[in-house]
Amino acid sequence: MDGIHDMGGMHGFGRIPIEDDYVFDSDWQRRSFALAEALAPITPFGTDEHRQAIERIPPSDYLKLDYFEKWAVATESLLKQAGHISQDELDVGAKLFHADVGDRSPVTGPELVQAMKQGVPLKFPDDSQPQRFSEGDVVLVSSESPYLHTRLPRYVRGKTGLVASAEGVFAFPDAAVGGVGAPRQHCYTVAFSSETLWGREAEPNEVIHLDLWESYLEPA
Amino acid sequence: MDGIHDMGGMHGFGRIPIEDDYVFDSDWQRRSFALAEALAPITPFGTDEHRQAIERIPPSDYLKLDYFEKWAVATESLLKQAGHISQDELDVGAKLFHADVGDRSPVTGPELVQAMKQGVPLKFPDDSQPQRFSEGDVVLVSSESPYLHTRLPRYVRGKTGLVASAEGVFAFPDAAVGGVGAPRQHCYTVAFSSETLWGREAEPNEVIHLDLWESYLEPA
Amino acid sequence: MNNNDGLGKSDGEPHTHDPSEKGAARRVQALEEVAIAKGLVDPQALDEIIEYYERETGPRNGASVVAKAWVEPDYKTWLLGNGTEAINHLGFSGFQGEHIKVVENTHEVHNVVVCTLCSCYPWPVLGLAPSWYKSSAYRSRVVREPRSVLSEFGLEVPDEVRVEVWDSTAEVRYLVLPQRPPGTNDLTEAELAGLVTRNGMIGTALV
Amino acid sequence: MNNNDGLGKSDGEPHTHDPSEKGAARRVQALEEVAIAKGLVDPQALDEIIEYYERETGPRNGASVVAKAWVEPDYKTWLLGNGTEAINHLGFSGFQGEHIKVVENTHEVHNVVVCTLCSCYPWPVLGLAPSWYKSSAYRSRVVREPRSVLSEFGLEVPDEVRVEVWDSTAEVRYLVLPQRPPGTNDLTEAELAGLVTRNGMIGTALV
Repeated sequence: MDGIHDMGGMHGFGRIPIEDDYVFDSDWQRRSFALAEALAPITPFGTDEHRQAIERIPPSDYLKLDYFEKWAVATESLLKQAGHISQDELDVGAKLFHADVGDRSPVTGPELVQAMKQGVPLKFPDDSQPQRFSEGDVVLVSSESPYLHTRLPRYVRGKTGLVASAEGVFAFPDAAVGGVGAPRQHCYTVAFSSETLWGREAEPNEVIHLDLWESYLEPA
Repeated sequence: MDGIHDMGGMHGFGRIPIEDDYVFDSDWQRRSFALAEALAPITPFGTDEHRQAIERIPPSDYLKLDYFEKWAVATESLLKQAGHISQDELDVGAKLFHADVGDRSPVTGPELVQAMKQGVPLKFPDDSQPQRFSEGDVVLVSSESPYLHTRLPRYVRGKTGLVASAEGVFAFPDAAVGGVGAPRQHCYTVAFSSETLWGREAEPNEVIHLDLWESYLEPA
Repeated sequence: MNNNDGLGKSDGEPHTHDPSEKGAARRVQALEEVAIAKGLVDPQALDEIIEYYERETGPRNGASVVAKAWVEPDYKTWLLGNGTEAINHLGFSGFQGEHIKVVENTHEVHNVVVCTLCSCYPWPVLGLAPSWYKSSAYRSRVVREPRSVLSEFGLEVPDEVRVEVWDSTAEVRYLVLPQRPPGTNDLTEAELAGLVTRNGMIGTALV
Repeated sequence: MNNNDGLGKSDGEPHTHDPSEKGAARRVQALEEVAIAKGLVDPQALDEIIEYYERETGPRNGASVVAKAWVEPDYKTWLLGNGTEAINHLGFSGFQGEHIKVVENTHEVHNVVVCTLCSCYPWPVLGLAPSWYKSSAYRSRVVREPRSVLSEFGLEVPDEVRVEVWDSTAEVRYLVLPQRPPGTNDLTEAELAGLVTRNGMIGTALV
C-alpha cells in the first residue's frame, strides 16, 4: 500500500523530536500497548494484520495521532472486523452483545508473558524453499506497489542494490494478508548506495540496507 | 521536494468528497484568495513561490487545513520572508513596524483585474532554446527528487513514456526557486500507460499524460 | 482488480468543516488587517478581485466554448488545434488560462483532468476549482484508478473506451470537450451551452 | 548539500501533546472496558504485560550484551556471527527479538537503525522504542540524510567514516555494537555496561 506510513525519504517532517525520549508518557499508552498484545491471540490477529490496520488509518489522522492511539485504533478495527465488538460498544464503553470467540478464551498474564519471552517462530528451514539469490548478487527491486499490505518501501522501488546476505526463509507478509506471492520465501539484506537512492543530493559515503523478500527482487 | 503535496498514486485518502461542490464556502476563503492575488505584485512573489510555500506546510497541517487556509499560510510566510510583516503582527492583527516595499505600492483593483484578464506571458519563442525531444520520442523520466521545489511528481520518476507533443519553451520552476537546471526549457506532454505506472494492479486501457520540462527527461 | 473493497477506502478525510475553520477565519482576518494597516493592499481591490472571479469567470464561459465547437466544425477544428487562440477569440483569457489545450471525448476516448501537485485548473473558462477537485482523494486517485474514481461520480466507462488522464504539472491547462448528447439537433447554440456542465468539462461527467 | 536551511525543516510536527490526548485516553479506556466486559481480556494480564516490558526488557539488557562483547573476544565473534544465539545465551529473547543481527561500529563504519514503515525495534535487548524513534521526522529522514540526522543528535560523523543505515523492513531486528570508549581498560564488565546508552545501541550516539 502506497500509504502515508511509507515515509522513508519524504521531506517536510522537520527536526527529530529528540526531547521526546520516553517509551510511555501516559498510562493510557501502556494500556493501549498491553491491550493489543493481550487481544491478539483471542481475536486472533498477528503483527502483519495489526500493522496493516495502522497503515489504513486515514493519512491526516495517521500524522496527528499518538503512536499508541494508532495502536488502539488498529486493535479496535481488528476486533470489529472479527465481529467481537461493535462501534456502538466503543461509543458507550459497555457490552451490548455476546462475542462468539469459539473455543478461545482470554490468555492469562503468565501465559502471555511466557509467550512474549519465548518469541514466536518466524523462520523456516533454509532449504524449505528454493533460493534465487546469494550474497554478492546485483538485484533490481520491483516497481510494483500493491494496494494491499507490503513491506517494500517506495524509496527503493525500481532501484538496484547488492545482496549483502541471505537471511533465510520467512513468511511473506504480503501473502499473509491476502496479497500475491509465495507464502514463505527467502529474505535478503540488500545494500543500496545513497547515490542510487537519492541522486545528486545524496550525502557522501552512505549505504542503506533493507531486508527484502525474494518476490520483491529480480536479477539486475 | 518529496513532500506530502506530491500525492499522485497514494492510497488511503478514501472516497472523493463529491458533495463538496462549492468554490467558496465561507467569506474568509474569498478573502484569502484575493489577498494572495493582491499581495503577489507588491511582495513580490510568483505562482511558483506561492506553491512552494504551500508545499512546505508541515504534512500534518497540509492534510488538515482547508485549501484556502493553506493559501493564507503561504501568503503569510512569503510576506514574513520578504520582511514585510512579522509573526507578532499577525498574532495581534495590527501594524507594529513600517514595511519597506521600495518603490512598489499596492496595486489598485482595476489594475489587478486588468492583469488577471490579460494573463501573464509564460511562453518564450520555440527557437529560443535547443529542443532535445520531438513527438514520438521514447523518454526515461529522471529519478532525481530534489529537496527544493519541483514539478516532477514522484509517481513517474524512473518511468518510461512517449512524447505526445512538444509544448514550447517555458520558465523552469525548479530553477526559478533556486534549484538546478536551465531557467528556460522546452516542455513536453509525455504519455504513460497505466501498466507502466501501476504494474499488475493497473486498470485497463488508460493513458496518463504529464507536462514535463526537458531537464526531467533522458532518451530511453 | 477491485479497489473498492471498503477497507480503508471508505474512511477518508473528513468532508465536513471542523471547528478549526474558526481559526482559519481569524487567521485570514488578521492577515487582511495587517496587510491593510501596513499599506500593502488596497482593501477595495480585494472586493474587486473576488467580484471578477465570481462574476466573470466560471463554467458558463467554458460551456459557450463547447457549444460553439458543437455547432461550428471550423471552430471545433481551431479549438482542438489551438485551444488558447480559439478560446481567446470568444473573449476568455487570463491567469491560469494563458495556455489551454482542449481534449476531445469520442466513442473511443474519455478524458479527465487533474492536478496532482497542487490544483491547477483553467480559471478563465471554468472559474476557480470546486472543492472536491482539490481534495487529497481526487488528486491521489484519479491518476491511479481513474475508472474507479469516475465510477464514484456515477460514470461507468466501458473497458474498450480508453481513459486519458491529464495531470496539469506545468503551464498548460486542460479543458475537456464533451460529446454532444444525442437528440440535440434542434437546439440553438445557447440552448446547447445550457446543457454543458462543469464536471462535463473536467471529465468527471458526461453531458 | 545543506538541507538544514531552516525553510520548512524547522516547522515539523508538534512535539508536545495536544488536547486530543484526552480523547486518546478515553478511547483506550472504552476499549479496555468493552474488552473486559465481553470476556476478551483478563484485566490482570494487562498489568502483567506492562510490568514485564517495563521491568524485564530495556536497554540494560543490550548494555550487558555490549559490555560482554567488549571484554570477551570470543563472545564478540559469536555475537557478530549469530546475534540471536549469543543474545539468547545471556537470557534475552522474545517478541521482536527472534532474529537479531548485531552491527559493529569501527573507525571506518558508523551504523544506525530505523524502521521506516512502522517502528520495528529489538524489544528484548532495548525495550520498547522511545518516542522520537517512532516520529515521522526520524523515519523519513534517517534513510535519506543520516549524517544530517546524526548531527541533530550531536554526532558529527566525518565523511571518511561510512554511514550504514539499517531499515528494519522484515523480521530481522538490529542492535548496534558501539566502539568501546578509550581509557576504559580498568573497568569491570558491569562498569562498562553502565556506560552503554540506548542511543549508542541505536546508533544515534557514540558511547
